[in-house]
Amino acid sequence: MRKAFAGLWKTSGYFRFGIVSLAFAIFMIIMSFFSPFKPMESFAVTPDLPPSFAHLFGTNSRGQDLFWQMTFALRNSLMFGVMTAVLSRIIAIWVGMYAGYKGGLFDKVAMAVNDSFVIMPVLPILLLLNFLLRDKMNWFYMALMMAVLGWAYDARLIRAQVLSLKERVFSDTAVFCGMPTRRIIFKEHMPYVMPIIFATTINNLLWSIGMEVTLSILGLTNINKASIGVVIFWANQHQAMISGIWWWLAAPVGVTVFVFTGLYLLSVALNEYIDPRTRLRMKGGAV
Amino acid sequence: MSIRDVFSKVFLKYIMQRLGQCVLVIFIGITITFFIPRLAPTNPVEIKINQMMNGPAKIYPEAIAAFREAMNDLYGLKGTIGEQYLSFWKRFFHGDLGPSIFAYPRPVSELIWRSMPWTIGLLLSTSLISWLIGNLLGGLAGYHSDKRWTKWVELAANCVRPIPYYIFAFILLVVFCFLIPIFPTTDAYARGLKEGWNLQFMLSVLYHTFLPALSLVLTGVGAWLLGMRALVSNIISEDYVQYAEVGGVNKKTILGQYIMRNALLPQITGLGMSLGSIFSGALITEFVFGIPGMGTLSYKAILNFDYSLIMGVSIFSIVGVSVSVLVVDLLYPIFDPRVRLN
Amino acid sequence: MNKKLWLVVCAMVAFGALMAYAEIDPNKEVVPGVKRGDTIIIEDPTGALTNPDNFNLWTAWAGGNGGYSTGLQQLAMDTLWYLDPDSGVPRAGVKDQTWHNSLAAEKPIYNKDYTQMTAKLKKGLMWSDGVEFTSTDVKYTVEIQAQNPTMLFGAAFKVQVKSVETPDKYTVVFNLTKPNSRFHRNFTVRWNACWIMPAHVWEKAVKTPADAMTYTFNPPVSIGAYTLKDYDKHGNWYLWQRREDWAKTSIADFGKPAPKYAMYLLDLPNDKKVISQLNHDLDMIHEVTPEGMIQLAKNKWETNWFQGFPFGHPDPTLVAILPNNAKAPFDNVDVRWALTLSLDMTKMALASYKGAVTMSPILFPPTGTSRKYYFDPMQSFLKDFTIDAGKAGMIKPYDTTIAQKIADQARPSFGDAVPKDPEKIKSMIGLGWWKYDTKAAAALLEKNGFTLKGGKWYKPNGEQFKITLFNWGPDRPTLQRLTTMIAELWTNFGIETTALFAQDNGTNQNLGQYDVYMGWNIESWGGHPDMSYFLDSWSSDYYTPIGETHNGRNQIRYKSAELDKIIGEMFKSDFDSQKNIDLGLQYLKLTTKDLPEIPLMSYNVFSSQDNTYWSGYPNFDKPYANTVTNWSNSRYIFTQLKQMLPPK
Amino acid sequence: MGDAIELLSVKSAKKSFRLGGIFSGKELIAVNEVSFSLFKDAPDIFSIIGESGSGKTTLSRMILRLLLPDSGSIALDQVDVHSMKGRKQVLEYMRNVQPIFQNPFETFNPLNRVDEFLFATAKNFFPGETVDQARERAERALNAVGLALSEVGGRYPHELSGGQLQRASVARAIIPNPKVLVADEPVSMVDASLRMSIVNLFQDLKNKLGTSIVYITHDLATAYYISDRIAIIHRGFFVEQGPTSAILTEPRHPYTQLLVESALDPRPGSTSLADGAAATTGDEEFLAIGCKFAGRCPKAMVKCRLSEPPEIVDGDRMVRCYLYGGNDES
Amino acid sequence: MTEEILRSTGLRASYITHLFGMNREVKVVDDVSLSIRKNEVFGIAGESGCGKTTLLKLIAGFCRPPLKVQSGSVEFMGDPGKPLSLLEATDEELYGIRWRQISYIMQGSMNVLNPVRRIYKSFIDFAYPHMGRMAEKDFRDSVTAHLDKLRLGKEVLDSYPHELSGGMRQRVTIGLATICSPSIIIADEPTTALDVVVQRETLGLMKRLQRELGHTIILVTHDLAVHANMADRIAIMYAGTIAEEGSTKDIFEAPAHPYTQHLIRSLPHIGDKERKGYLKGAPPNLADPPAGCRFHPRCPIAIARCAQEAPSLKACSGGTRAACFLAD
Repeated sequence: MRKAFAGLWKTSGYFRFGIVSLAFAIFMIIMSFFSPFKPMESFAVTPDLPPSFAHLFGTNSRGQDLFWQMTFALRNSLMFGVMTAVLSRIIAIWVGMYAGYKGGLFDKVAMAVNDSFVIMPVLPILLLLNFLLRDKMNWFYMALMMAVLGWAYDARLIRAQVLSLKERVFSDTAVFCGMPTRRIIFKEHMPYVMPIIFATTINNLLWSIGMEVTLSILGLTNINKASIGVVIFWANQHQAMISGIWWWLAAPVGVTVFVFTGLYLLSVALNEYIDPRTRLRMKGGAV
Repeated sequence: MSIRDVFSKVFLKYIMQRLGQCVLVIFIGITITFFIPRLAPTNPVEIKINQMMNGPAKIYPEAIAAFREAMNDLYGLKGTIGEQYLSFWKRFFHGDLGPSIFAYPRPVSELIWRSMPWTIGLLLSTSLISWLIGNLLGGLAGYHSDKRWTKWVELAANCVRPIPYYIFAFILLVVFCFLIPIFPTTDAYARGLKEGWNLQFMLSVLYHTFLPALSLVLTGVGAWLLGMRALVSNIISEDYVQYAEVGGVNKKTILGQYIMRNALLPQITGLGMSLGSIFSGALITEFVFGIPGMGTLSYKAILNFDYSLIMGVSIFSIVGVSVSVLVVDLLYPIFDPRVRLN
Repeated sequence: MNKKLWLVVCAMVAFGALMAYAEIDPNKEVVPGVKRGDTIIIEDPTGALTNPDNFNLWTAWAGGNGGYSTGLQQLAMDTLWYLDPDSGVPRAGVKDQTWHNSLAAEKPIYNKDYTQMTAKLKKGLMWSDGVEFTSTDVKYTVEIQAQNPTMLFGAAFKVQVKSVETPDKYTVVFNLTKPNSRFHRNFTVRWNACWIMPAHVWEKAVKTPADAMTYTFNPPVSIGAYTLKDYDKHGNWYLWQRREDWAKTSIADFGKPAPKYAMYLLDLPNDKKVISQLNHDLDMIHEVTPEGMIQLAKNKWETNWFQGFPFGHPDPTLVAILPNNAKAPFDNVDVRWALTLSLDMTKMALASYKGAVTMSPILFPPTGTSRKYYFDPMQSFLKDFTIDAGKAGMIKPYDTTIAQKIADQARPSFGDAVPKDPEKIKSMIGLGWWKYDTKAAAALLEKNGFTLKGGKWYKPNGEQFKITLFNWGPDRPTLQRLTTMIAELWTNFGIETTALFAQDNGTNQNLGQYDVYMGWNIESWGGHPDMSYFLDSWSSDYYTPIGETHNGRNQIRYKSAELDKIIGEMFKSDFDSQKNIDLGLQYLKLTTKDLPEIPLMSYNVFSSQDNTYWSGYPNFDKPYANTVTNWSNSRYIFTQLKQMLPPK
Repeated sequence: MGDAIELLSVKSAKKSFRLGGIFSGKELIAVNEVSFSLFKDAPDIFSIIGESGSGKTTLSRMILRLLLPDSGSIALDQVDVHSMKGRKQVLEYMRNVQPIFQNPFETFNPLNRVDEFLFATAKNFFPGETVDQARERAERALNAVGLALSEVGGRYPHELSGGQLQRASVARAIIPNPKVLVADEPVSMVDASLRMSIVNLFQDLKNKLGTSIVYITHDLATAYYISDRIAIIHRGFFVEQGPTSAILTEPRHPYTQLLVESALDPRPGSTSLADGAAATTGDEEFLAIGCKFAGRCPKAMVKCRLSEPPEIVDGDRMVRCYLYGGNDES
Repeated sequence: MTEEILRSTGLRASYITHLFGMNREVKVVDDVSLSIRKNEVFGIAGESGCGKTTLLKLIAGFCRPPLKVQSGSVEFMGDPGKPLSLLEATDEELYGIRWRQISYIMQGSMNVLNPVRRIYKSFIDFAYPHMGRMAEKDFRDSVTAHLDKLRLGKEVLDSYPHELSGGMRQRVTIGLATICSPSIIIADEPTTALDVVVQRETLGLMKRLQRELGHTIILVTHDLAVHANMADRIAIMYAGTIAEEGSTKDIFEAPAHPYTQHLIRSLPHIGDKERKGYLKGAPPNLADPPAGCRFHPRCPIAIARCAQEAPSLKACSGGTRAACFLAD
């Protein structure tokens, strides 16, 4: 593990950047627990101050310190993204792997449902559900909703991979070892599906945070709870852009871009690493 | 492939099967979108009444009951949810999506037809452009993976890829409409121009939609580029590419006909998906740049809780994606001769 | 990159730069054939229309869809009387400038028991198609609507009018079903009223009464000084042209409307309207955020209501916290007072308007002529007003120092624009509001059995005291900020408050299943002290229990025999009488004690005008009209404008 | 032999696939009415010889229960594979019938260690046993194939040679003490220097453990080398069947003759490379009516192209060809 | 002795890979010297992973990272007196001899043809540029005629690869490699994936073409039976080195190297039921080959010296040249 880390660090610029931004994200999340202000407390500091040592990201027109606000925003958004990604991964892996491996009626039904979800217009439905459930909406429901809407395509990718794995001889060997289905799926096939799971997890994470931002920009989420989207929403509400308070938008946009790009690059680097082909090559399996 | 082949029984059977699957999926999708809003405790008539009570034109209390009655009737909200569902399909098969609620009495289909050209114009062109540029660059980057510039292109794509498209929209809006105001902020074309297929109008649309298109292309290119690059780097180690290289086949031919041609196959399926999804519009871009497309329409539909319009927009999106996936599936054999046999 | 590609990109950028360069040029065309110097460009906050072809603004749904303030009600429609929310245009020989006999020749004439109203009409007014305006038009307007209760004034006419008679071409007599001294309200514009239809046009198109619902009235035949020239099929803009025979319309009383063309833009998000005005592409902004206002106010060519701080035109509309008076614990006056005393007006003012507020301690908008009639007379009552705050004793909650505090805190953002003269500050920000006294608020709650545990309040039944605070949605940024601040203040006080923003929370409000919402239900004439404009809706006749949908009146579900008496007397007293004002004062005292709503401030509208092409807009010193562009009264502005850059 | 008890019996097994995809689809019968048996207490190496596309892999997959026949039956101890339901019965079947796959590098999951498969097999087929007992079984099986746990233990497939892997694969297969091994081209991917070690191993298994082996291959030389009985499969049909040495030294069916003639003799210059009969041209042969080989058969008669020749049984040999009889009227 | 046409001298090459900071070098060709003569079929035999294919690529002048040549040279004597060093030649020089002088038949006929390109297009891509100023129509005719020799109908030209059977595809690649009548055809496992009948047919066609057109074939396969019937001379490769080299007859009749001996002895054939022995152990991992003679760990007759010193080829009494200290 340590060796792998050192190797990655030495050779992959993506990995370095990814680790730096991940470290930054973790730093921000930790800092949120030491924040001197409540996340959305107004007029705690002088409004509209540009970035300085006292206020790293400046302060906004609502008298909030943007650095501290961003620590909460990033924490909430990432938490939400992770929650969505994990929930939708559970569905996607389960459906994708079982449908692919079992085939038959289960596969047919699962794929009909899957197709229906793939073609559903996600944004309108999300908007609608947010609009309808707004006073009952919380992070968990929202994550659940996004998970239900966001698993289908990934399940399809996983299924396709499992279908090809099923054709491989070692799957037959596993069957003749007397292994139960569960073990074949999770022990024998999982490592090959991992790169897909990993890549789609990051994509799903970014997608769900992006969706949250979209909804927030339209004012359809709980705008009393700090998140990246909510910070942008309030900046727009106060016309930060044309008021010259650029740092109000720069903070969330900059942090988003930095963390998103970092996580993505990290996933690219790691994905290459966890790819079974790479693993084999590193063990000297194939020239 | 002769005509007889095309209409061979098996092919017809395949088409029927694929069509059936498509219809089933559309049916499930539409059913889900029918029930979601109706299971909610809210109802559009009450929202409408409330809007009017809070709005500029106060209605008299005496009129409210009559009002409610009249509107329920007009919007097809009478009867149990089951009856509504049945009557929805009945109307649907007559090609009638009903009147919009918030733009009453304008039919939903008319609203959609009016927004559609904008969305299609913007998204079809940007999807195709970013697909073309992305694949071209991705192909080159994959082929010349040892060159310095490909590393930069790849890095740029990797950095652009995870950034949500509306972030670009915001940045472009600030830079080119406010700091350097060379692009217009409002409207999809110059005021007073009549919509039509003439040069002046087209130029005006082009000019007005340049920034939103750019923001969409920028993000789109990144994703296609990376996909293509990965595909190319796999295909480059295929035997037939290596063989062509050993055989001294012209480099352009190798890149074009051996590498790109094969790498494009999965990308075509991807294009089908992404072309299908354009029917639901690019909400934030439309929102930010004031383009009267499907995204804006669906946002309005939802804010006004306009059942019929929500259904209409969703149906278009669902049918759009399914049909374009179906079309790509059916056309795929043209691109990949192998599928014709297996 | 490819050289050719570069060339294309450069060409596009250059082309863009050429087309959009923001320059002042009266000769450039707004639309083909219409020059910028002849055109006034005005924002209408409606948002893009989904039914842009429908000009029938008598159908209820036209209210949200077909558009009414697209210039249609301002420039093309007219009715019997206008009452200006500000002081009205000065006219030689007219004493009551706020009142304008528009299509009518004189004020409404009631019989003794208020069962009959007679309107005398002006002679020689012409519809834009050349037909003369007569009493037939008025009669048709009333009768067709009475047959269609879902038309805007349908129910009103059906209930209130027994019959309409037209003794001659210029007289209309309304026989009323019961005594009603305020029937003329239906034809008196504050921001709109029942517009008169051209009977000759409608009769042709409307064969059965039901046709009136679907008739689109396109193109609209105008009785105002402008006619429709062009409009956008996407509902983004409307262009109006001055009639050649403008002198044959009621606006001629004030002179010739200056702009030859008027364009209304409907779909401008906040950022874009500021950018547009900075580029001189938008003459009148209806409303912008405080931040946008500050940006615009940096420019010399820009004007606004106060010509500086606090900028905004105070609408005759009272922003208030509307508790559900039928739901515990909001049915308890002590709780309502506790909620009031736990609010810090200074913070609310800063959060919502950056301090540029006009606050009100009583349930009436602090605008127009109201200071004279109500606010000054109420001062001594307010200063002596005491409440029994249990453990905290008898307290006097009124605080007259708040305006000064707000002004001091607003100075960092606005600088010298904030006046230093205390009297001026009071006239701008308000005379006073309620103290921020959380001790007294806590005492009031404790008095009623509430308990404080771990910084959170618990109701007498042991449940935690939580509030869900609704607001009207994202299109009113200042209100949204205010709501957030209130939620924060109450939460800090120990009442966990969640602010919710919805375009509409219709069902909850209609059924009375809500705690508290932010908004307004008190609007005044502005230019007239009469309170009937809103007060009839408070009658307990309209009280509906929770769970039943209310009828658009008495939304807060308040019941008071005393108030019912005041309302009853009001509808039996004369519009312009002193008794009417006395009844108003009685209402104010009653509602201060009972506090069915928590009054906050007027709804200040940051409207901004560009003086480059046109000047002469109304302002605090020349308050001849409301600057708010979607009000029908804004038609007066047209007559007072001066063309600055006539095109060659 | 006819009185012996059948261990594994394949009776008129038939399996068809749809050939082609979207534009032209034809049904082809991959395995057509194939029958043969292995007998209890008479360990036997039964070779099935065929070219690619002859249906031999389909047949092996059917025997392994990875495919179910469309008609006919495959039975183990008189129990039809169709009737087996549930994990318990399937495990019981696999305890008796185990596979050896073609490519030893693909037999084992490249990401898992080889010994894990051995332990898993031991644990799953002898569920009550301890970890040590499972190790012991694995060790015993490895010893039987000439390997030791110390050689294989903890190593990944790529760390072993093809020959070692194929022997490990055999070791895994014999852990449950199966009565039948189904080996589909077990040596075609193994290097020449190691090939004979596998082939010899099969012989040892038969002789020492009494395991019957279904040896599927296209290599006539090794089939001759180890097997007792042989069947030649062509386009789904067994065209010739009988004792190995008899059939390969005196082939009767023209197809068998072609095969024997085509097999390269590894003695310099001993095979004539002069142009022989045309090789097959894809799947068309499958669709032929009558004898599938008629199109290439130098001795084809008219009736060969009209109807399928019957099985002609002569002692312990069977041949499916009109040259050796058959009803002229049919 | 006939004229030499291709020669490699002391060729050493490795695959060098960098992965996450770990560098690996696989010494896949080690000190290989070969001399190939005009008009002969030169067979190279060896097991998988012994460096045959890499050697072929180098001989064809095709060296791409991660493959790297460390020393040695490959010279092509197409133009007498002016040998061309293939590993140092410019792209233009290589382009000049590709297909016209040296063509290549790659392993795995299933995948060497572009799946989305019709067969005729492949002929255009590979061969047409080398046909001088031939009109396209004439070219098509000549391709048709050439394929006819391989018993392929002209409808094949308009087919896609997947529409052909394995044997037809292999014949197409043979046609592709021979259409320009090159001096040398390098064939890498040309019949491995084919069935016996097709294999014999294909080999027959190759042999016939070689006789008719008179080119040199360098034939690589692990199947000694093929060599026995095709090759004039054979080199036996083991773990990146040449173990033995000689005429086919000599190799089969009097193998000198213990590895060769084993290979030849273990070949079964119909009519032979004698039990064959086998070699213990496995070919070495080329990332970490044994010191000395690479065969010594498996060699039944190894002596101490074998573990320290790598033997070089020397002439033996049987007529072959073997790299073994004990060969005579």
